[in-house]
This record gives sequence, structure tokens and C-alpha cells, in this order.
Amino acid sequence: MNRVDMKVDLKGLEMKNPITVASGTFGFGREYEAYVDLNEIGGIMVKGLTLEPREGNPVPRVAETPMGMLNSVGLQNPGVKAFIEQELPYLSQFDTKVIANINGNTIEEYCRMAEILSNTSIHAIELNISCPNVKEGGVAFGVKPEMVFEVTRRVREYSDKYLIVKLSPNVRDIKEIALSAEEAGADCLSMINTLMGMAIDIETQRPVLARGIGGLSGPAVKPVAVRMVYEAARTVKIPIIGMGGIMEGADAVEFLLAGASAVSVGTANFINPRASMDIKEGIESYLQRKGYASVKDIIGGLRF
Amino acid sequence: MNRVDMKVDLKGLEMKNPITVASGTFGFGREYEAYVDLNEIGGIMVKGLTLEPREGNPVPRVAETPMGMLNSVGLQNPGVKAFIEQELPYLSQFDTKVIANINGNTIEEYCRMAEILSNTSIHAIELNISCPNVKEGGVAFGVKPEMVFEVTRRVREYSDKYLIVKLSPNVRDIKEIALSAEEAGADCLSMINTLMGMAIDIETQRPVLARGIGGLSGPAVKPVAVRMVYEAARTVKIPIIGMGGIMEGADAVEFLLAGASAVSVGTANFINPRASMDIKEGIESYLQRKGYASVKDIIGGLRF
Amino acid sequence: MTTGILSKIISNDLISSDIYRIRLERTPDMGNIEAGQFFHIKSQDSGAFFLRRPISVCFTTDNEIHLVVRKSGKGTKVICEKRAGDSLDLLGPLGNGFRLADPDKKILLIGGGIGTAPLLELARQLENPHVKVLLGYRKDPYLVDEFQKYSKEVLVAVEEGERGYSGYVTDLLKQEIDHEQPDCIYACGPEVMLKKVQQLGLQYQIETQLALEERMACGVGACLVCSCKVKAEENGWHFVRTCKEGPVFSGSEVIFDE
Amino acid sequence: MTTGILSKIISNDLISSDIYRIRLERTPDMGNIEAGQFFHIKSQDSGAFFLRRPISVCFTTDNEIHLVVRKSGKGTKVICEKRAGDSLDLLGPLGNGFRLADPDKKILLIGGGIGTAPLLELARQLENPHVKVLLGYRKDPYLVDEFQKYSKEVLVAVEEGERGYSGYVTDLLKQEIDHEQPDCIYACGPEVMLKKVQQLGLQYQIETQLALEERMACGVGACLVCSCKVKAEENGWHFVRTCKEGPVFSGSEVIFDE
Ligand SMILES: Cc1cc2nc3c(=O)[nH]c(=O)nc-3n(C[C@H](O)[C@H](O)[C@H](O)COP(=O)(O)OP(=O)(O)OC[C@H]3O[C@@H](n4cnc5c(N)ncnc54)[C@H](O)[C@@H]3O)c2cc1C
Ligand SMILES: Cc1cc2nc3c(=O)[nH]c(=O)nc-3n(C[C@H](O)[C@H](O)[C@H](O)COP(=O)(O)OP(=O)(O)OC[C@H]3O[C@@H](n4cnc5c(N)ncnc54)[C@H](O)[C@@H]3O)c2cc1C
Ligand SMILES: Cc1cc2nc3c(=O)[nH]c(=O)nc-3n(C[C@H](O)[C@H](O)[C@H](O)COP(=O)(O)O)c2cc1C
Ligand SMILES: Cc1cc2nc3c(=O)[nH]c(=O)nc-3n(C[C@H](O)[C@H](O)[C@H](O)COP(=O)(O)O)c2cc1C
Ligand code: FES
Ligand code: FES
Repeated sequence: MNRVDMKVDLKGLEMKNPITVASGTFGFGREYEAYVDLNEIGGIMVKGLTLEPREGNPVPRVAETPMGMLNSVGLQNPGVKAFIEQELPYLSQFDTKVIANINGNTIEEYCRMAEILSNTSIHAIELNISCPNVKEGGVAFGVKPEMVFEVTRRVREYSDKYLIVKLSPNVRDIKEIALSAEEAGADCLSMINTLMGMAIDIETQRPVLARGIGGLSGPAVKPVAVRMVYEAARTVKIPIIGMGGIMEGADAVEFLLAGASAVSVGTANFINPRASMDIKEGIESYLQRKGYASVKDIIGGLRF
Repeated sequence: MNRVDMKVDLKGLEMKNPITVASGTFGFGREYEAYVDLNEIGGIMVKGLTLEPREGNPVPRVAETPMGMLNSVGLQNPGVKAFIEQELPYLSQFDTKVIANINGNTIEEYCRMAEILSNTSIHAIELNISCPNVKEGGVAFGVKPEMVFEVTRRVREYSDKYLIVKLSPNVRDIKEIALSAEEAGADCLSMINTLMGMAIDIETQRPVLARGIGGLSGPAVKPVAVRMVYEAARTVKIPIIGMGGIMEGADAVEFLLAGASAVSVGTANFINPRASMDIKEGIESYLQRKGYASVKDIIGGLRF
Repeated sequence: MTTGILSKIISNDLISSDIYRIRLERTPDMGNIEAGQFFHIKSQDSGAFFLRRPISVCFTTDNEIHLVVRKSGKGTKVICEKRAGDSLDLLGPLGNGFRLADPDKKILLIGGGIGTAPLLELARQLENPHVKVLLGYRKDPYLVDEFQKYSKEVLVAVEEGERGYSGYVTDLLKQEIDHEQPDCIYACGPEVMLKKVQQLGLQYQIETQLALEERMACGVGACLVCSCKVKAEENGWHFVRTCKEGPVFSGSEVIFDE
Repeated sequence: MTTGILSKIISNDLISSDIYRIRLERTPDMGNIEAGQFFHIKSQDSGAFFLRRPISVCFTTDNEIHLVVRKSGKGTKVICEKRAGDSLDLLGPLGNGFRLADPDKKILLIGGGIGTAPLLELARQLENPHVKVLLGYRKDPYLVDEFQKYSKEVLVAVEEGERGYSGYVTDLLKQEIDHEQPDCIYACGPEVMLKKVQQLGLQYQIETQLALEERMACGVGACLVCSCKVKAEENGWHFVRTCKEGPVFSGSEVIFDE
């Protein structure tokens, strides 16, 4: 069988294939090197970074829900400087795009991180304006169009790196949010981050998560994610990296048809450490079976 | 074993037990009479009504998703007048609360329906300001606090019936929405309606639903629903009827602990036509096992 | 008061490529079963799939019901992989059945693919010596021998395969209508086939009964997802429920979209 | 490049109320297995439960690995109900193992409930004649006979039951410390037990190794949901990963909350 062309061009970021791994679900890559050849992944969104190191939230930080999970890691990470010194050299060995996911409590923090990262070998910045776990910031930036515009515009000033803005699904209208990010200068959108949810242990009568509320991910959210990608793709001209519950090739194809130019694999890694590869192969065999020469041929191909 | 007291008092609406069946999932009751003694249900939210009869959306109207389903029925119903003439007499035979779910394209339509229903034997009106399937109205009312306030306040003027406002989860901040409904005179909140979602058939490359986007319900949404009930319960003083993915007694207990005074069983009816009864018994045996005398003892009982 | 009935699988046999015949224990609470009715099926290991799956009754005896299931997606895969001794959770029988024509009428049954299944029970229940059966398959026919027991003749059409007429089963229909002048045609199969049956029925003024498929949730008439368009005085059409008013509709009432 | 390993169940026996011993085929790609390590388990019929479940290795031979699982929730129910011939999808072995003390050291093992399981493989691997084992159960003891094979003495405590000392296993610990003056204590069990072991270890300056439990997602160190608080220079503490730096921690480093 002929190999199909899996290259994607996110208007400024070219990837050898449309598979990325989602921030917070793939550590800094090392943890999965025994399972996946990192050279085979289009791009790696690293664990969410903050300006200073963070220990994150108390445990339990995870709850299983029907076809999904809640997490409240709360951005445990070594800080942007430790990332550059200790993790980036490792990641830079591989032929994959390194995408730094940044999280600030203030616009200034976002800008400062963008500035610091601009002088490194990372390929892109992913502006996480939607992490629901950080009390001080996160939510506020991601859910109001004005704020999305403001934080994106400011960060844009501090960095020439390819800028991905990661959108929160906990909004009234994803279209206006997507548009704000585009107008403020984002090169790309990634979506969706987790939906806010809660699970209660009825024996102890306490929330399963120590922090009560956490972020829902996994197959349960896929219909919401596909819908939002579809709505955003019809609204903006910049490319979209779609994610939310992608477990197999068929799920990824849904996102591509809905208008995503690439996809990201998150929670699936936890169940199948080779999920990213299986999904890549799943897309390939779909394309082959349907007779497409390139993955680009199905992006946004949804018909009514 | 001693029977526990299952009566709940929704401040103006007393029910023999906290189990209701959710609008749109139980028809007008008749369809389930072979499976459930309708006298055993606390309250029945009837299929969403509109002022005029509606045929609803084209088929397919349903898609299965991971632990959930999408629907786009689009309010197929015989209209409020036919309901009163043909369905209400049947429902009134039973010792259960009949709750009329109303849907308008305009505030005037909502008011008109409330007025018409005020002179009937129904026990409560459920104002559905959140149905995502009706292009003309629905969404707009349910997602902005000002609109929620306005439609609730106006309907309140037209009816003395117990007024339940049904909230949409497709919002930025459920707390401000809940507060608006309370301030405008709602007696009770019911939540959540469906999340907007989409599923794509990758073979045909078309959406599974003829209308593309539909409403997500079932276990997949439970964590979001529990979280929203919890947030709303801490914000308003009026009682809440919680729903979203309740499949068994344990799920219902989660909602009660989160602060709901009653629950509603929706999608579960489709999988198990006796779900409402099984859930009722599940709550009872939980209460007995834990040594509670009344279901009221666990409402809002979540601890941290 | 009935709910889903746990019914034990007596045997499950692959009868053609991806086609399984599942024999289940018939229990008294299933009551009377009409040809054309269906069971709404859930697997006990809930979580395997979410909604129930509608499957027609293919054949019954006093103690057994037989389903013939095509392994196509997630749910039918789980169902088809069950083994003897396992149980399925059956809700039903649901829906209306075929209206049985008098035994003196000349009857034509036409089935396409898995749509042949419900016609076998119909043939059995019709107890009519004048039944003629047209069966269409993509490749390998199944159930043919049994149809022979309950009819005077069975014609088989295959799109790609050895046995019988090579082509669409609807190709046979026209000539059979001319030849047999049937009083009533019963049909189940893909929509294109049903459309053709409807059209010929109207053209030759033959009563047709069509068993339709539509995606379902509740199966009992409550959720209104399974709407089928039928003719109506006002507005020309209205929606009825495939699970309740159907799945069998008269060809004179159904409106197929475009 | 490894991923989850499909391993066939050789046998699955109920060895106490709700406790199952599952013997699985050991495959070469599992490599070396240390006592204290765990497998992260998924059922093949995906959909039955979502996340993997961490289960310690209880015993190994050249060709087998044995797990002892308590049927408690959704996932362990599915796992415990698997039969011989079925397969489980095992990711691992994962985590660190117990650091094995030299064979001349005096060793005390203390296990509570299902926490006794990983200590059996430890006892086997220690190959040490000075091992003494304290086992605590709520009611019916299990694995006791086998512990006897790999130790000089086994003491059993039950909270409610006939056999052995009646009370908590930690009640036995104090007297054993006085009596045996062990060089090292290995412990696995409920947190209250581990706290007590830690406290006595610090008090008597005995090295302790504690096998902890924490809710996990990835099991390989990537998701950071399984954090465990350990002592650190800066800030007094920091979080490490139970699945990677653990599940075995030194009693001198772990910080238990309140
Ligand atoms: C009244 C009726 C009788 C039927 N009788 C038979 C029978 O005897 N034998 C048989 O093999 N099949 C029969 N079918 C079709 C059968 O229900 C579908 O093949 C089956 O639901 C597909 O489920 P899946 O999980 O394999 O596919 P999936 O694609 O995974 O199903 C996803 C969802 O779509 C629905 N769906 C998909 N295809 C169909 C379809 N063709 N019709 C209705 N719903 C569908 C499923 O029920 C499910 O809700 C019948 C359908 C109806 C409506
Ligand atoms: C390193 C390690 C080794 C273990 N070894 C064993 C063993 O050998 N035998 C044994 O029976 N059990 C062992 N456990 C506990 C076992 O993992 C849990 O009992 C199991 O995960 C519960 O799953 P469930 O689906 O039955 O419960 P549910 O309550 O349905 O599980 C819901 C979620 O919570 C998690 N969870 C619930 N309880 C625990 C727990 N105690 N520890 C970790 N996660 C939990 C589950 O993994 C799942 O993600 C071990 C745990 C860890 C962390
Ligand atoms: C454990 C965990 C940690 C996460 N941490 C981050 C993070 O640090 N930054 C971020 O932008 N998203 C984070 N996410 C969100 C994921 O990147 C992704 O948007 C989401 O999980 C949806 O995709 P999925 O359903 O495939 O997991 C995290 C998700 C999980 C499950
Ligand atoms: C098929 C279907 C039809 C529905 N129709 C209505 C409706 O007419 N009015 C309404 O307020 N909610 C409607 N809903 C939403 C339900 O009442 C309920 O809010 C939602 O399904 C969440 O609960 P569940 O997960 O238990 O189903 C409908 C849901 C389904 C699945
Ligand atoms: S499937 Fe619910 S009304 Fe037909
Ligand atoms: S479970 Fe993911 S880091 Fe430990």
C-alpha cells in the first residue's frame, strides 16, 4: 500500500504528522520514551509551566467518571527555568515540535514566560488561558472574550514564537472566544481544555478530589470538543489543534473532518501508552482505505 | 427494616419522594405505564411543550456517544392546548406532581403558555430556557444572566403556579445564571439541561444528527452536572432539582449531597424503563444502610 | 409491570459472513410476539455500549426466540460475540407487527440483506400456501432453506456471488408482480429497496407493508427520536414514532425523504 | 518499545471473602520483577472501566505472576470476575520495588489486609532466614501458609475472627520490636498502620520501607496525579510520584497529612 502524506502545515508550524500529545498528559516526554519513539510524534505539548516552580494541589487529584476522568493536578511543575535547563535539552534531541504550555497568574507572568522562552529552541508557545485548577488566574482569562483578547495581544508583543492559544470549554460561546484570540494575533488555537466537573464519594460524603472541583477529560467530553472545534473552525481562519477524548484513529478523524488541522492525544496516553502511535496509524489506514493521498484532504471535510 | 421518610419539600412543592422524571425522556407518562406505577414517582416533567404544535427536527435525531447520547428532537410536541386536552386528564389520575415544561420562541410565548397553564391542574411550570435545539429561541434565553432574569420575571407575572427554571450548562458561570433566576422570582431551579455536542460519522463524513449539533445527556455529563448543582446550591436559597446522567441510586445520592433537594431521571429511562424506581430504591437503601431517618438529612450534606 | 427480560442464549451460530443466529430462551412475560416486532437489547456487562439496540424477531417457537444479527458496529459486535449460557437483556417485544393477510391472499415477501430476518417469522405466521419469497443478498445467502418451508417458492438475488439471480432483488420484483399479481407485498430491507417496493405498490395498486429502520433511544414511544414521516391531512405530513406506530408502515402512508 | 502486555489467566481462585488470587502467564517482555512493583491493569473489554488499576505483584515464578486482588469497586470487580483463559492487559511492572536488605539482617514484615499481598513476593526474594512476618486481617486470614515457607515465624492478628491474636497488627509490632530488635521493617497496608510503623521506626531508629497507595492515572510518571509528600530541604517538603519514585518510600522521608 502507498503511504499517505501525513504532513500538516499549521500556517507557520509544519509537522510531520497531525499527532501531538496534550499538555499535562505526557510529562516532558521522558516518561513515555520506553513506549513511543518521540521522533514519530508531530509535536509535544509539555506539562503546563509556570514562572516559579509549583507543587500543585493536594491529593487525591484524580477521579474516574463514566468514560472520563477528573484531575486537579494544579500545575505541579518545576518552573519555566528548570524546564529550559533540565528538560528542553532532552526534548530537543528528537525530531518533533516542542510546544511549551504556559500558565500565568497575571498577564505580566504570561509575558515574562513568553519572553524567557523566546530565546530557546522551543517551536511554539501554547498559551493556556483555561486551566481550571489555579484559583488566582486561569479561568478568568479563558472565559471572557475581552480577557482572551488582552492576554493574547500582550503575549504576542513579547514573543515571535508560533503562538497557540488554548481555549476553555467552560464558556457560553466558543465562537466569540476563538475570534478574540485570532484578532489578538494568535497563530493557532488548541481546544478543548477540560470541562469543570465534580465527583462525590457517597461513602465518605466528600468530593473524590481533595480540591472538590477538577477538570473533566476523556471520551465523555468528545462530543462537546468536536462541536466546539467545528464551531471555531467555521469562525476563524487560523488553524486549530483539536483534542478532547481522542482514543483511537476514528476519533481523530472526527476532529479533522470537523476542521482541526492537527489533533492532540491526552487522557488516552494513560490507558494506552502507545495511543499516539495507534491513533496515527489509525488515521493513516482510514486515509488509505478511503483513497486519500494526504491527510490535508480531509481537514474540514465535513458535509451536511 | 424501617422505611425511611422519602418526602421532600421544595418550599412550595411537596413530593412524596425526590424522584422526578426529566422532560423529554418520559413522554406524557403513558409510554412508561407498563413499566412503572406512575403513583410511585414524585413528579413528572412532561415532554417540552410549545404554544403551537411542532413536528421537530429531521431524523436522525439521536447519536450514541461514549457513555452518553446526543439528541436533536427539536421539541416535537402537540402544543400546549392539546396537552391540556389530551394528556393532562390522563396524568391527573395519578398521585404525582405534574410539571409542564414550556418552551417559547419569544418572552411573549412563554408568558402566554404560563397563563394558559395557570388555569389547569398542573402542579408546576418548568421554564425551559435552555433547549439547544430550537434555532429561534432557547439558547439565547438560557445563557445570559440578563435574559434569564427577564424571561423569569415576566413569566412570574403571568402565573402563580410553582415556577421551576431549568438551566442550561452551556454557560460561563452557572452561579450568576442561578442567581438571576432566583432574583427574578423562580421558586426552584432544575439543572442541567443537555450540553451541546456533535458526533461525526467518519464513513459518510456527515454529522450523525441531521441537524449536526445536539444535546448531550447521560452518565458522560454527570461530573459537570454535579459540579453545577453544587455551585448553584451554594449560591441560591431556592431548592434545586438535580439531573444529568443519573443511572442508579448512588448517582442520585451524589446530587442530593451536592445540594439538590430532588433529582430527575432522564436518559436512564431509555436503558432501563424502571430506572426511576430502581433509583428510588437505591436511595432508600443507602439511607437505611447509613442510618438516616429521612432523605432530607443528606441534602447538601457534602463535607470537605 | 415488566422491564428488560434477562434471557439466556441457547446457541449462537455464525450463519454467514458477519451474520449470527442467536437462539434465546422465550419466557412467558414476553407474551405474544408478532412478526415484525423487535426486542430492544442491552448487554448485561453495561458499559460495553450505552443505548439499547433494536433487533427484529426472526423466528419463534413455543420456547425459543431467534434473532439474526449482522455484526456491524460496537453494539452488535458485543451481542454477536455472546456465547451459549450468556444472557441478553431484552426489552419487548416492541412496536407493531405486520398485519397478517388472510390465507387466501396471494402474498409476496421481499427482503434485502439483514432485512430478510423478520420475514421468516412472518412467513411462518402467515400460514399461507400462496406465499412467494424474494430474497436479496450482497454475497452469501442465508435463511433460504427455512423460507422454503413456509412458502411455495423462494427466489434469491445476489449482487456478487454464485447462487441465484445475479443483481438486485428489486429487479425480480417487477417481473414477479406481473407474473403473480399479488394482493399484498411485505418488505424489509434497505431504504432504496423499500422505496422501490412502495413505488411499484402504488403504481400497481398493491397493498404494501414496509418494515422500517430508524435510530432509537427508548424504543417505547417516549423520546421521539425515531420519527418517521407519514402523510397527513394538515401540512401534508407529520411525524410518527417508528418504535411505536412502526416499525411496520403501509407503503401508502410513508414519505421517504428525497 | 513495550505497551500493555496481554497476559492469559491460568487460574483465578477465591481465597477469602472477596479476595481473589489470579495466576497469570509471565511473559519475557515483563523482564525482571521486583517485590513491591505493580502492574497497571486494564480489562480487554474496554468500556467496563476507564482508567487502569494498580495491583501489586504478590508472587512470581519463572512462568507465572500471581496477583491477589480485593473486589472492592467497579474495576476490581471486573478483574476478579475474569476466568481462566481470559486475558488481562498489564502495563508494567511499574514503580520502584523494595530495596532488599542483606541476608544477614534481621527483618520484620508487617502487612495489613490486602497490603499483605506484595510482602509475599518480598519474603520470597529476601531469601533470609531471619524474616519474621506480622499479618493483620479484619476477619479471615489468607496467604499465611505461604508466608510460613519464606520466614522463620508468622504472627497473625485479626480484628474479628478466630485465628491468631485478636486486635490490630500494630499491637503486635511494638512487642516484636522490643523482642527482635529488627534492622529493617517492611510494611504495606492501610495508612493508619503505615503511620504507626513510621513512628515506631523513627522512635527506635529502625529503617522502615513503606509501600504506599495513591490514586493513579498513567502509572508511568507522566500525569502527576499520584503525588506523595516527602521531606525536602526547601519548603520542608515536596511532591514526588507514587507510581515512579514509589510506591515504596522510606519511612524517614514520607510525610503523612495530619
Ligand atoms: C426495528 C428495527 C429492527 C432491526 N432488526 C435488525 C435485525 O433483526 N438484525 C440486525 O442485524 N439488525 C437489525 N436492525 C438494525 C440494528 O438495530 C442496527 O444494526 C444496530 O442498532 C447497529 O448497532 P451497532 O452498535 O452495531 O452500530 P453503531 O453504529 O455502533 O450504533 C450506533 C448507534 O446507532 C444506531 N444504529 C446504527 N445503525 C442502525 C440501524 N441500521 N438501525 C437502527 N439504529 C441503528 C444504534 O442502535 C446505536 O444507537 C434493526 C433496526 C430496527 C430499527
Ligand atoms: C501501588 C498500588 C498497589 C496496589 N496493590 C493492590 C493489590 O495487590 N491488591 C489489591 O486488591 N489492591 C491493590 N491496590 C489497590 C487497588 O489499586 C484499588 O483497590 C483499586 O484501584 C480499586 O479500584 P476499583 O475499581 O475496584 O474501585 P473504584 O472505587 O471504582 O475506583 C475508582 C478509582 O479510584 C482508584 N482507587 C480506588 N481505591 C484505590 C486505592 N486503594 N488505591 C489506589 N487507587 C484507588 C481506582 O484505581 C480508580 O481509578 C494497590 C494500589 C496501589 C496504588
Ligand atoms: C492529568 C491532566 C493534566 C493536564 N494538565 C494540563 C496542563 O498543564 N496544561 C494544559 O493546557 N492542559 C492540561 N490538561 C488538559 C489536556 O491537555 C487536554 O486539553 C484535555 O485533557 C482534553 O483532552 P483528552 O480528553 O484527550 O485528555 C491536563 C489534562 C489531564 C488529564
Ligand atoms: C431525548 C431527549 C429529549 C429531551 N427533551 C427535553 C425537553 O423537551 N425539555 C427539556 O427541558 N429538556 C429536555 N431534555 C433534557 C432532559 O430533560 C435532561 O435535562 C437531560 O437529558 C439531562 O439528564 P439525563 O442525563 O438524565 O438525561 C431532553 C433530553 C433527551 C435525552
Ligand atoms: S425510540 Fe423513543 S420514541 Fe421511538
Ligand atoms: S499516576 Fe501518573 S504520575 Fe503517577
